[in-house]
Amino acid sequence: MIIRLQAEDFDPEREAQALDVRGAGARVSFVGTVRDTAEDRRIEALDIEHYPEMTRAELGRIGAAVQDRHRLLEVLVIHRYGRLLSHERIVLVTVWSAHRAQAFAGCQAIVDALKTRAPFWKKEISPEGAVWVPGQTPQDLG
Amino acid sequence: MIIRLQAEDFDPEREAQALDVRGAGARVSFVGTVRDTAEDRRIEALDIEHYPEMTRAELGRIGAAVQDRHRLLEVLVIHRYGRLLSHERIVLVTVWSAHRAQAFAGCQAIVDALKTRAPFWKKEISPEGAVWVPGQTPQDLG
Amino acid sequence: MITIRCFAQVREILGCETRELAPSHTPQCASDLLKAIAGERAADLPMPLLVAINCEHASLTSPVKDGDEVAFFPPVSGG
Amino acid sequence: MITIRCFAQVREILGCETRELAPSHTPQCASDLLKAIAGERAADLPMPLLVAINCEHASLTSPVKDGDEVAFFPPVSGG
Repeated sequence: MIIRLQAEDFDPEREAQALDVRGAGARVSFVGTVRDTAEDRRIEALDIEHYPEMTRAELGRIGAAVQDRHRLLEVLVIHRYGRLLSHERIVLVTVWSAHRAQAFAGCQAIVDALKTRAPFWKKEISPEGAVWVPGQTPQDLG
Repeated sequence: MIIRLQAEDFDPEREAQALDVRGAGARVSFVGTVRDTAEDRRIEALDIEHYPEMTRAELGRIGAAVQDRHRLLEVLVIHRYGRLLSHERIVLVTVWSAHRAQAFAGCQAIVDALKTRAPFWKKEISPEGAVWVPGQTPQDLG
Repeated sequence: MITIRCFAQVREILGCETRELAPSHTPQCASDLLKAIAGERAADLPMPLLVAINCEHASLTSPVKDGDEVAFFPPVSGG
Repeated sequence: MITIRCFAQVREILGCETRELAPSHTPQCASDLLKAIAGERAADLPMPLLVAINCEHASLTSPVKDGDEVAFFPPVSGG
């Protein structure tokens, strides 16, 4: 399992190729990007704040649990922080498995867990000002 | 919607980047590759036969139906045919949408439909000989 | 004329890739064409056998007419 | 000492990024620390307020002890 937190952009295919996972018949990737509009506001940028030590620990826990549950052969998560302009990549989640159903379920489970458990906070910068994006709460805390 | 059938390999990221889809916050990709083993047989290659005119028509119908149902902003499908060695890429399905749930559901629906509706047939080449891979039947035909 | 195309095991078993048949004067369905080209070897064909007419999934009981392209093949495995 | 860290709106509202507090001699939970650093501004904080202890999700009623790192932040939006 590879977890990376970084300010810089990444090339999703190069990162996936670098892993060279044997025995995998299916690979599913999610790439999240900064949208250019949100409820009719034009988004110029996103400021992403995070809690580095916890982010790393939490992504590791999420990845390990999902890898085990969905029998994934490998998991790669890259998440950026700092100021990102619209259309820039924010996050990459790529998973490998023998069969496609596991790969889809595993990738989606990691992305869903990121949304509700990983300590990132986003502020949308638009011409009208800066607005915090409403966040989510870990399901197990109600 | 872009549908391509080709013998040559492809670069998933370059193909996706070439489309430059505006307004998308989420992109989900499926890459299917030739496995190196199947039920303990070592797979050396896969011979993929298809029905070109119908494949093109059927992929177009699948893509259009799923794009509409899951509100996808764009759909890209590249499927190879001919002889592919183990670990080679077979197929790429990439979809773009505003939100992640649509992107995951749409990508998986296209991949599932490919399995049951697209007229491809695979023969696995192993040291013990060549074996046709059992196929699937379109659900609506029972 | 009706064009008949066979793929995968159907092509191998019947030794036939493409064939043209004149339409009959009575209504025909896909299975009539199959009997005409397969004869006794129909019993060797993989089941279920899938049918497409003019590049769309159809069934053995679907009617066929002059100018149609009718294809016979085993279950598919795309992706 | 107990290290307290605040993120996002909590950091902005309390004007506090990191703070060290001496542990009390009586049992403490996370909400006791919050009261100590927020005072009356606790009412201005976004709800629900999330808590992590030593980089794991916890709750306002979770016990804290000397050496812990306790973080307060609003709901998250990763991915």
